[in-house]
Amino acid sequence: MNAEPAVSEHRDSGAEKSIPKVRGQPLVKLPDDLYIPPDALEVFLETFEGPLDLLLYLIRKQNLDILDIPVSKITEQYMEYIQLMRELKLELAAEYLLMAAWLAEIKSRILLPRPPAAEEEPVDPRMALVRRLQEYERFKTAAETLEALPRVGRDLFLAQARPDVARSATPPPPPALRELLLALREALLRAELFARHTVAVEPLSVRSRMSRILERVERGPARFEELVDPAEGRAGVVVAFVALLELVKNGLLEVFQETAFAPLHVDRPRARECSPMEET
Amino acid sequence: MSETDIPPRETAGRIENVLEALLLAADGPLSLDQLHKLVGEEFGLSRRELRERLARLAERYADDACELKEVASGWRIQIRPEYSAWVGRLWQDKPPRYSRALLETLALIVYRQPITRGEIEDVRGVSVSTNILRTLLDRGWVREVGHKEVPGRPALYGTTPQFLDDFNLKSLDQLPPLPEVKDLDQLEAALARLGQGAVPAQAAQEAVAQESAPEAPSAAVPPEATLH
Amino acid sequence: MSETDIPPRETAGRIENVLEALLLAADGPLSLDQLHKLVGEEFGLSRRELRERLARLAERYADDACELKEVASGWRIQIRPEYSAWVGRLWQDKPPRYSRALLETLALIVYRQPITRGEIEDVRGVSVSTNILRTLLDRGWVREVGHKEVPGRPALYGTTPQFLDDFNLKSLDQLPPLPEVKDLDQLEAALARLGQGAVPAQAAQEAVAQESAPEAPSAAVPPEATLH
Repeated sequence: MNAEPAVSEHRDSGAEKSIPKVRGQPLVKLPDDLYIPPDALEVFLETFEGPLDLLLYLIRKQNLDILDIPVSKITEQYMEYIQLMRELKLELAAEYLLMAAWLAEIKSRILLPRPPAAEEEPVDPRMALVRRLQEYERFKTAAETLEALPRVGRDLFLAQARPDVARSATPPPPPALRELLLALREALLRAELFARHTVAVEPLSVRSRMSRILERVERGPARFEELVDPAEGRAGVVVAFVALLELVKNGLLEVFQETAFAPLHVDRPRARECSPMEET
Repeated sequence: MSETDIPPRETAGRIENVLEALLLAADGPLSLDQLHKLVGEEFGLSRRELRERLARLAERYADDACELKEVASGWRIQIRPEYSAWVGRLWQDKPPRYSRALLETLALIVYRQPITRGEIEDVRGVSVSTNILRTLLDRGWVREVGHKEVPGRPALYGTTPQFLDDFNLKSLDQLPPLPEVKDLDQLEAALARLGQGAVPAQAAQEAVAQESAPEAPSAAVPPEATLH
Repeated sequence: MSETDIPPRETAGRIENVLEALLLAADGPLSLDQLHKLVGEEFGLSRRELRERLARLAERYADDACELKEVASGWRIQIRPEYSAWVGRLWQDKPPRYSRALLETLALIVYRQPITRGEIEDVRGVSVSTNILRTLLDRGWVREVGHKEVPGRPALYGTTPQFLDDFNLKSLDQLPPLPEVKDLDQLEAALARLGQGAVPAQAAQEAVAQESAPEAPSAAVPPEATLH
């Protein structure tokens, strides 16, 4: 439970202002039961699947049964979290605020003496909260059960074989390019690839040349000249060169030279424990 | 060469081999119907006899790395789980991991189908991101099964046979039931503690009545519907 | 099925089962090197001993619909030729269509080659079925161009000249760059430039299909593939 670094980091980062404050008091210590990865406060909100999840956590944290929620106490703790998040200017989903409002309402209704005339509304306001928490918890558990089930592709693999030559099966005609590109479009839009990669100007010939070079090198080291054919003209040489650089950058190839002015060789990189380049 | 001119006597083991060949070559499970269409007539087998052949084929796999398994959309041959770790080595890349948000959403669709996005959000207490639903739809685990006749006609979601296949299940009944809610007595006792005795039993009963409807996941979805 | 004279009985059968599991789950043939890397050390097997195991596994298939065969790039388990006619029936009924999953996988290989299966899965957000890669490899559109030097040495895939032929392209450069793919109008314009507007170049495709029929190990896409 070492939450100190997160806070001191803020202190280091400059002005007094950046020290989080809760109810006007500078926050020097995070709430005791607040588990936050030391240097990643932002992760906090992602740790919880919403206000119900956070509430469940607070309740479990004190070994309480949902049915025994001490609403006032839980509400206070919940508010502390919310306040903290706001002070740290973390983006807070509206649902958390909504829950805060609801908790406050429940709390006030419990604390306020019930007017004798209000016969119509005798239901304990906590009941609705308890029910929602219970309901949510059931599905939280069910989700864990699903995750634990063996799953094809992760824990289960299909056995598959095909004939060497399927004589009777005529292959279907290739799909139209249009179909292919529309499929790509979907995949890319889904992955928001455009946002993350700047591949706009990369000519595709570089990509296919990368494949060809790799294939050649897979058979053994190659001399640099082998991979760059002057007959292809200036553009061809540039493409080959860019492809080589890209492969080296991605850790797929290594270029080496025995001695100065010796011919350049290109080979597969020596296997390493772990590639420094995971990114494509 | 040709299957047809082999006398019926010798075909016994052969039928199972044909079934094996079909199952191994297919991309996914083959239903009894499909298998019957493919080989039933040729070998003069009824559906019931075909089932027996499949059982015999399954026995043949007793000592093998594979097993013949029936899942929602039919039969398939799969690697036995005890060899999965070895097979996993073939691909260094880890299979996609799903977020808790996605799994909770899936659980709600599984156990409460048909269900709208809004209803999922009500239970989870947070909004369901479009990406989660899209992933579930893309993965083929979930699909729209209709629209709720309320203003806005929100889509209703249900699970697919593909979901069952991928989770190695034949039907939704094989899933464990949802965890129970506390029963009436407990709830009343709790209410008494909570409400300083001010809570009428009626409210408690209502609460319980709503929760205690039988809640095995319901297979509301005919398998054919996935073929579009 | 049963082996006679293998010293440590249980391990012996187990090794062969592990080999069987790997071969049945792999996308393509596995070389002796790959197999040795996958299981050699664990079981303390030399390459030569591994070869013996493979021979023994091959014997086990004597009466099966499959056979263990050594081809140029390694070992694979394949359906025996005498059953291929049956397998062909799987794909006869419905005119096979390429599934979206297959098309997306192919498109990603085209644009992001050399790319690993895992990287494809990262973009698609779902796992790539073994058979999709097999179909692409069988169809001759895609091939292994190397291995990524990270643990597990996953295969890197790239496109082939056959892909260009079949899609009526002279070079990949003719394809629109990614930003144009994203914009539907620009995509249409690019397709029009290529003479691949709304109507596919049917004649060219048929010619290619016929040409490649005799020797291409042509596995059609079974109808199930369209479900994904």
